Amino acid sequence: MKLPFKGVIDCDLHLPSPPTTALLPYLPTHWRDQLETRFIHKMNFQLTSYPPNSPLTCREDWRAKKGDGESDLDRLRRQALDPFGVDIAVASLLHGAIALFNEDMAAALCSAVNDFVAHEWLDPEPRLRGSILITGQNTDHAVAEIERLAHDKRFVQVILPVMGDMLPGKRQMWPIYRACERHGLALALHAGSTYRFPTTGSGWPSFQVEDYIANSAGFENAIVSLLSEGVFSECPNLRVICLEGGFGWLPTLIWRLNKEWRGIRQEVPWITRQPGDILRERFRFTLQPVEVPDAALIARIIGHIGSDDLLLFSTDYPHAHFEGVEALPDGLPEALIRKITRDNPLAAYPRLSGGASANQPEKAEQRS
Amino acid sequence: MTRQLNRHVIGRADDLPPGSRKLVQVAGREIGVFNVHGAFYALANRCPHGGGSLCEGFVTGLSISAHPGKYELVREGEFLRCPLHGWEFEIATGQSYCDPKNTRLRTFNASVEHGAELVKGPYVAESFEVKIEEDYIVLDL
Amino acid sequence: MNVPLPSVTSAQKIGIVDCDIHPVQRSAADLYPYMSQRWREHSEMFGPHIRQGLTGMQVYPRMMAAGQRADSYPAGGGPPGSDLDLMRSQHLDAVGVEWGMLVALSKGGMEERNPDFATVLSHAVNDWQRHDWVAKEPRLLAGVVVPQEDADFCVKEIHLRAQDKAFKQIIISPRSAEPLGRRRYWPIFAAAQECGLPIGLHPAAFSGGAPSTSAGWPTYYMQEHYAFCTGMQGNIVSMIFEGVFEQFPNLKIALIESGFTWMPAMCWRMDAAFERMRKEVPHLKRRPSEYIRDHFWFATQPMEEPENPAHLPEIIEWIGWDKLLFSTDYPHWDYDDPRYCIRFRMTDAQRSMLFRDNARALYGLP
Amino acid sequence: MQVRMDHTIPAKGAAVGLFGGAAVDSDVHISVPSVKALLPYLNQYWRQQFLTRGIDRLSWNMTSDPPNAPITARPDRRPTSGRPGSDFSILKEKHLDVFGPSAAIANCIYGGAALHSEDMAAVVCTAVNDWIAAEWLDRDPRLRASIVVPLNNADLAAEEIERRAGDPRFVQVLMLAMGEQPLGKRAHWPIYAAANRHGLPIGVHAGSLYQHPALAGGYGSYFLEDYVAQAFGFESCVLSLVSEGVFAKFPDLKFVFMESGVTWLPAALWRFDKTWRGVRAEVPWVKVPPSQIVRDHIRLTLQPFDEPEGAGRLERFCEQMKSDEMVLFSTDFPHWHFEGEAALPISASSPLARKILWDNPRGTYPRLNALSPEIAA
Amino acid sequence: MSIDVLEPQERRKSGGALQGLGVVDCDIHPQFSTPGEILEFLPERWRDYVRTYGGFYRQPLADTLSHPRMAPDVARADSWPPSGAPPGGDLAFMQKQHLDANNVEHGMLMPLNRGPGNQRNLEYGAALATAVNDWQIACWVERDPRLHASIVCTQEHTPFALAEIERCAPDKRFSQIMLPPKSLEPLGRRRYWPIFEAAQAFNLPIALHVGGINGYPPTGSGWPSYYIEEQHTNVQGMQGLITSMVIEGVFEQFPKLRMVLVEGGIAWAPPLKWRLDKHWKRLKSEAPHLKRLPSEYIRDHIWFTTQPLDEPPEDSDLLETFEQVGLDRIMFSTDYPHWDFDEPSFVAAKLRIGPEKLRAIMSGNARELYGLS
Amino acid sequence: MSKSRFVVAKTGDVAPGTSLRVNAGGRDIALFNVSGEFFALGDRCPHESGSLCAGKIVGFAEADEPGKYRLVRDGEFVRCPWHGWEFDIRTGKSWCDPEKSRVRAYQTGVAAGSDLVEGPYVAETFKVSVEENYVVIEI
Repeated sequence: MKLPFKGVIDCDLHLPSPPTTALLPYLPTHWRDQLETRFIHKMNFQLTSYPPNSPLTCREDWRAKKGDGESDLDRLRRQALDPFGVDIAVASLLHGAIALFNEDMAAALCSAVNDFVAHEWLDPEPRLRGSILITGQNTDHAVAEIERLAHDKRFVQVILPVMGDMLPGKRQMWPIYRACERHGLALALHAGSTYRFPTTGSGWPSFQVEDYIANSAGFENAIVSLLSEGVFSECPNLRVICLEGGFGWLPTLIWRLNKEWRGIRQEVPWITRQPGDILRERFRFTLQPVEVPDAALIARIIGHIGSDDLLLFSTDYPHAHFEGVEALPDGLPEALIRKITRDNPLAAYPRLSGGASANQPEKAEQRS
Repeated sequence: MTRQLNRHVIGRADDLPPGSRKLVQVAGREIGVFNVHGAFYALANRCPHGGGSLCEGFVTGLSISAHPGKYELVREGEFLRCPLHGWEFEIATGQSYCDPKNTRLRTFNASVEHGAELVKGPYVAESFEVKIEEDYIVLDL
Repeated sequence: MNVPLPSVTSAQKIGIVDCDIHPVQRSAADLYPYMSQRWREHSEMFGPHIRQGLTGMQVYPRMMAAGQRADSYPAGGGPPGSDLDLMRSQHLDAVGVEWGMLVALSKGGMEERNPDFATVLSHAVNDWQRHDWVAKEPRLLAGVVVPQEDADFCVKEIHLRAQDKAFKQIIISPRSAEPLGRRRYWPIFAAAQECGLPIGLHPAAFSGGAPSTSAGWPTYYMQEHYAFCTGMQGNIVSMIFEGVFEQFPNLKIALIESGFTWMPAMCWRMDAAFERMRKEVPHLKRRPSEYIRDHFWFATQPMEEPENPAHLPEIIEWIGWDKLLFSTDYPHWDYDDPRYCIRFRMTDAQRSMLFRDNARALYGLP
Repeated sequence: MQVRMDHTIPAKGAAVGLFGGAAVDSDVHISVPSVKALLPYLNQYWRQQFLTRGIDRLSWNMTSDPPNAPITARPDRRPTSGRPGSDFSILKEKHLDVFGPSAAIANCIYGGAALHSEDMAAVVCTAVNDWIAAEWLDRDPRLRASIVVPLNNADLAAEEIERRAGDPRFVQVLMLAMGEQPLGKRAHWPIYAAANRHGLPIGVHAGSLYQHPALAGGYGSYFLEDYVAQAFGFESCVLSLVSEGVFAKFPDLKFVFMESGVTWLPAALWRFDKTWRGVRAEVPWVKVPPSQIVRDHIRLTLQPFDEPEGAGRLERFCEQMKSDEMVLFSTDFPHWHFEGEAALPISASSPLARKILWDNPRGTYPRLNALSPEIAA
Repeated sequence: MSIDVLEPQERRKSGGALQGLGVVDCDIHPQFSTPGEILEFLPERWRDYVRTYGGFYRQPLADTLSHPRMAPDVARADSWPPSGAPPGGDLAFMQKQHLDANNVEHGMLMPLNRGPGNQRNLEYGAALATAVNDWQIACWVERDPRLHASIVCTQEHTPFALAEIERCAPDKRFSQIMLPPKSLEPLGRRRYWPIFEAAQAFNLPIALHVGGINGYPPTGSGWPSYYIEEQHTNVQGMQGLITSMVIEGVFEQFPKLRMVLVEGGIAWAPPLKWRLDKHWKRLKSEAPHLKRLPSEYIRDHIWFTTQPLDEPPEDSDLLETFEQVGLDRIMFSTDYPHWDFDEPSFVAAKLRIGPEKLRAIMSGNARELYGLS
Repeated sequence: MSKSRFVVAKTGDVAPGTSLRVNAGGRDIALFNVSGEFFALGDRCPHESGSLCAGKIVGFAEADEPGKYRLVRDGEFVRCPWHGWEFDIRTGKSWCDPEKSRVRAYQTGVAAGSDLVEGPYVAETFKVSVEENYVVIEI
C-alpha cells in the first residue's frame, strides 16, 4: 500500500556507485597515481552481491535512460524522495572498495567515497543523510575515518557488509563500535558479502538468488556474534541497524538464543540478561524487502518478536521489491505505520533523535 | 504440627561431607540432598525445564564477568547445573540463575538433628537405624 | 545413580518414534571387525584426516560434559551412547520409544578426506549399526551413513543397504564440500529416490572445511551451535534452487536437529526472491515453498521455547502438523524428554502425528 | 663475541656428545600428554570449564600432526604409550645425551592454539608455558623453550610474551605457518612488537589450523599432501612478512622457520626479486630486494632437509642464498627424518657445520649467549 | 600517448641463436575485441543471462579481482591496439607486434576469458565454454593457422566437461584441454578423473594456466594483502596442484596423461621433487597406490613453460634448475600480451645452452608434445 | 670517439610530462620532457628490451613505514611498459638495480633554430626553421 502521510523517514536508500574516475579528486597523490597507472580508475568496483542488471538490483522503471540528461540527483529526487513524501532518507553508497585486500587502498577509497557523498549528495539535498563507509579489515583505518567525519552530523551511521572479513562481534572490531558510540553513530549492517567465505556454511551455491537469500542467515550469524562476544557489554549504547535482511526470521532467533543462553551462559558470562532482551533493545531492522507475505502475518511476527519498535521504514531504492509507490505491505494499521515510518527511526538513530527534523508528519493529500 | 509427621531421616550427616550430595527416595519422591559448605539443602531431582535428573549434574560455582574476556568463578560449590541442558540453579534456593521468576526447583527443608533427639520421636519408624550419639539429616516433606 | 523414573505420560502411551538417537563406538576398534587389516592399520597409524585443525572433533568445546548428557556416561566406561543397556534403561524403556532411528555420526566417513578410507568407514559403520545395534535391539532402525563427496560409492552402498529392512533412511552431512543441491550430489538423490529411502540431514562434522558462518569462524560454541540452523538453511535453498526436486519428484528429506521455526520465514523469503529472480532459475516450475511443503520433514529437537509457548503451535500450523518428527537427540546434552519438552496444548490427533504417525509414514514403519 | 669451537669429533658416546658439546639443537618437540595434564595450571574458572564441559576428555590432536604417523616419531624415539615427545626420559637419554647439545629448544605444538575461542586459546597457552617450565625446563639445564601464544588474538599473545619474558629459558615466540591470516598482516604486529622488545625471535613452525586448505585448490585427500604443502605455507610466509613490511617496522626482528624443508627457498626468492622490480611501488617500504631482507631476517632449521640422497644441496643452498648464516642445526626430535645420528648432511668438521651447529643459532637467539659459560669463552 | 609499433628488426637484441627458428609460443592470450563479441557465440538464453547477471564467481567484485594488478589489464603497456580493442583483442595487431615480430610459427591460445570453469552456475559455465571454444576457432584459428585452440570446459561438473571435450577433441584445431588450477578441490581428487580419462583417450595434453577463482584463499594462511604476494601464490598453487595430482594417484591411473603447467614457474620443481620423494618414503603406507617415486611421475608426465622466466642472480643456476627438471620438459612461452611477457631472445640469452638444446626448448619440445609440424 | 649532435625534435613536440620516440644516428631514443627539462634515454629497457617510450611516466612511491605512502618526484620516473621496472629519467638508472640495470642516457640541449641553421646540424633530416626551438641530443 501507499504511504498514508508525508514526512516519513526512509532508512535504506542506495546511491549509485559513481565511475571510479569521479573519486580521483578525492584521493591523495599516491593513490591517484596508483589508480591511474594501474588502470584501477577504469574498474567499476561492481560488487558480486548486486549485479547491476539483475531484476532485483534496480527496478526496471527506475533505471537511468541513456541520454535523457537527467542527473543522478534529480532522478533520486523524482523517483525516491518526492513520491514517498520522504522527510529524511538515510542513504548509503555500497562501494566495491570494501572488497579490496589491500587495507590501505580500501581505506583511501572509502574516504574518497565518503567525501564524494558529502559533496555530491548531502550538500545539494538536505533530505539526505549519509553512511560512513569503512573497511572492516583494518580497524585503525576505520576508526580514523569515523573520527575524520564525525563532526559532520549528516552522517548518521557507519556501514559494513553483514558478511565481511570476520564476524562483526570479534574483538578486533570493537574500536569501531567504541567510535560509533562515542559519536552517536549507529552501526549499520547491510546485506551483501565480501566473499571472503562461502555464502553458506557448506560452500558456494550456484545462483545469485541463493546468495541473496543467504543474507538472512548472514544476519542471524552476525547478531549472534555481536551478542555472544559481548559487544553490548563494551558498548551498551551501540545501536545496530540491519539493512535489507528481512525480519521474518527474528522470532526463531530470539527463542533459540534465549534457550541456548540458559545452558551455555557460562561460556560468555558477560551476558547477564536474556539475549533476546538485548536484541530488542539494541537492534533495528529495515522493512524492505518484506518477505512476510501479508499484514496479518506481519502482525503475528511482530507479536512473536514481542515489540513493534524494531521495524524501520525503508524503500531499499532502487532495489526492486514493490511496484509503484506501494512501499508498505497492504493492510498495515496506521498506528503501526506511524511507528515504522517515523517514531521508530527517530528513536533508532541517535543522530536523528536529536531533532534533525522535529516537524510532525502531515497527512498526505488523498491520492486518487 | 502436621509437618512434623512428614519428617524423614535420610542419613548420617558425616556420610555427606561438604561438596557431596545424595539422591534419596522419600515418600515416592526423588530428592537430592546437598552439603554446601556444611549446610544441607534438598531439591527435587527433576529439572522443571526438561525433566533432567538434577542430582547427576555438576555442582559448580557461578561464572561471572566484569567485561568480555574477563572471567571469574565465584560462590564455588553453590550452584547446580542440570545434566541435560546445563541450566544453573542456586542450590540454597532452587532458583534458576537465568530465569529466576519462572523457573524454580522445588526445595525441601533439610536439617541436622542429633540422634539423641531423634530416637525420642516417631522417626525411628523410618528404615534408618538411628543411634543416639550421631547427627542425622532430616527432611521435611 | 539411576533411579527408576516416575509416572508414564501420554507421550509414552502412544509409543513414540524417536527420530534422532546417536549410537557411538566405544573406540575406533569397535569398527575393526568390519574392516580389513590394511585399514585397521591405517586407522591406527593415521587416524581420521579431516578439514579441521583438531582431530579430537571439538574446536568448539561443548558446554556440557563434552556435548553429552552428564548422566549418560555408562558406569562401565566408554562414551555416552556406546552402551545399549544404558540406552534401554535410560531412554528407550524410560520414555517409551517404540521405534528409534539411529543417526550414527561418529567415524562414518562423512568428513574423511582419504577417499578410500571414507568408503571403508562408511561400510563399517553400516555393518556395525546392523550387527551391534539393530540385531540386538529390534526397536532400533539404522540409517545408511555415506560419504557424500564420493557419489559413486554412495550409490553402491545405498543400493546394497536398501535390501536390508534394518535401514530406513540415508544419512549424509549437510556440511558438505559444496551446497547439497549441486549436481555432484545428484546421484545420491537418484539412488535414494530409487530405493524409496528418505535422506536424513543432521548437522555434523566439518566435512567441507568451510567456516560455519558466511563471515568466517565464530568464536564461541554458543555461536557455532546457532550455525546449525543457518547452515541448514543454505543447504535447503541450494537443493530447491538447483532443481533437485524437479529432478527427483519423490525425494524426501528429514531435517534433524536443525530447528524448524525458521522455516516459515525462510519460505516467505525464498518465494519473494524467486518472484523477482525466477529467470535465473527457469528450471523451477513451482514456488520454493511448494517444494518445501512436499519434500521436507522436520525433527523437533532442540525444541524451540518461545517466551509465550502459544507461539509455537502457530508456527507448526504454518509448517503443517504432518511435517514434524519427534526426536530426542539421545544422549546429547540438549536432549528433549518427550514428557517435558512440549509446553503447549495438542489435540490427540496432533499428539499422535507428532510423536509417532508422521515418522511411521515417512519411514514406512509398521 | 668470541666462540671457541672444537673441530674434532669426540668418540661416540663421549660425554660431550656427537657434536662436541657445542651444538644447539634448534627444534625438538615436546608434547602435552593430555588435556588433564594442564588442569593444575588453570585458574578456578577455567578448571571448572574444563571439567564440566568435558574438555579434559578431548584429545586436541592436531590434524597436521597425527601422533601415530610414521613421520611423527622415529620408532626408537616413540614411547610405548602416549604421544611422541611426551616422555622426558626418551628425550634425555636417547637424544640429549647422544647428541649432547649445549642447548635444545623445545617446541610444543599444541592444538590448544587452534581453538576459536580467543580467551580459551590464550589460557591454554599460558598453562602450556607454565607446564613447560615446571615439567621440562626445570628438569634439564640444556633445555630451552619457545613461548606458546594464541594465534587468533595478538593482544593476548603479547600479554603472554610479557608474562614469560622474564624467564631467560624461553628464547623465542612460537607461531604456526598456516593460521587464520598471513603472518605479515598487521593484526599480528602486537606480537612482533612484544617479541622485539625482549629480543625474542619469532619461531614459525610447520603446522596448520586448517582454517584454510593447505593446497590452494581446496582440500586434498592425504596427510602426505598436507605435509608436503607445509613448504608452500612457508613460502607464503616469506611473501607476507616481506611484503607487509614486518621488517621495515621491526628491523631487528628475526624469524626462524622450523621444519620447513629449506630447499624451496632460493627458487622462491628468484621469482620474488624479479616481481619486486616491477611491482615495488605497491609496497614502497620494501626498499631492497626481498632476497636481501630474507637473508638478513629469516633463519631456517635444518631438519627435515629436503634433498635427494647425497646431493650436497646444503652447500648449494648457501651458495645460492649467498649466505652461510641462514641454517640452524636441528634434529626435529622425535620426528623421523634421518637414521641413526645422521642429522647433519655435511661433514661435522667442515666450517659450514660449525656455523650451522653453533654460530648461527647463537647469532639468532640472543638469549643463548647468556648460557653455557664454559663454552663461550 | 600512442606509440607506433616498432619494426621487428629494431626490437631484436641478439637474434643469433634463434636465427631462422620458428618458435612455438605455448602461452598466448586472446581477448574479446569487444565485451559483446562472445555473445554472438552464446544461445539467447545465456545472452540474456549475461546481460542480466554478468558472470557469477566466488569473489566479491563481479568484474575485477580484489587484488588490482600493477599493469592495466595485466597487459604490456604497449599492447593496446590502435583499433581500440583491448590488449590481445586485435589479431592484426597481435600478428604485427608478436607473431611476425618474434617469428612465432605456432602459438597455443590460452583463453582465460570469463573463466567458464569457475562459473558458479554450471549450465552457464558449460554454455560459455562452448562459446569460448567456438570463438577461438572462428575469430582466431580460422584467421591465422599459426594459432592453436585449447578446449575449455567446466570441470566442476564432469558430464558437461566430457560432452564439451568429446565435441571438440576430434577437431585438430584444438591441441589440448585447459583447466584452471584453482578448481573447487585439488585437481587430483577423483571427481575430476573422468576428465583425465578423456584426455588420455583423445591423446590430448592438459594445460593448466595459473589463475581461476575457487573461493579459497590462495595461501594456507588466508588472504594476502598485496598483488605482489598474490601474484606469487600462483607458484604455491601450482606446487599444490602437482602434489595433489601425483599423490592422489592420477598418473598411476592414467599412465599416458600429459600435463603442461603454464606460467607457473619452474625453479620450484626440483626442491618439490626432493620433498615429495623424501616424505613419501616415510609415509608411503598412506598412499600405497603409488608404485614409483613421486618425482618419477613428474619427470614423465609434466611439461613446464618458461614464462615468467626465473631470474636467479647467476644464470648458471637457471640452467642447473632446468636440467634438474629435464630440458626435454621445458617449453618456451611469452604470455603475450601480459605485462610479464618474455622475449624469445631474452630467454635464449639467459639460458646459454647449445643451439640444439635451445631449439628443443624454443620449439622442438612443444612440437613433439603437441604433434606439430 | 667524438660525439655528434642531432636535432631530434621541436621543443613543442614534447609537452611537459610526455615522451617522444626519436631516431638519432640509427638509434631509438626516448625523449622526455620533465617540467620543461629534456632528457634522452635509449628506448630499450635493459631487462627485456621493452620500449620505454610506451611506458608510463610516474612519480616515485616511497614509505617511511608500512602503510605510510608518499609520492615524490612526480614525473621523474618512467615505468617499463612490460615488467614495470622504474627508471630515473634524469639518470637512466633502474631504482631497484642501479648497478646492473641502467638505460643509456644521452646529453640533451635546447637550441634556437636561428643558431641551428647556422651550424652543422642542418645536414640532419630534420627541417629546422629559425623561429622555433629544438631539442638537440649528443651521441
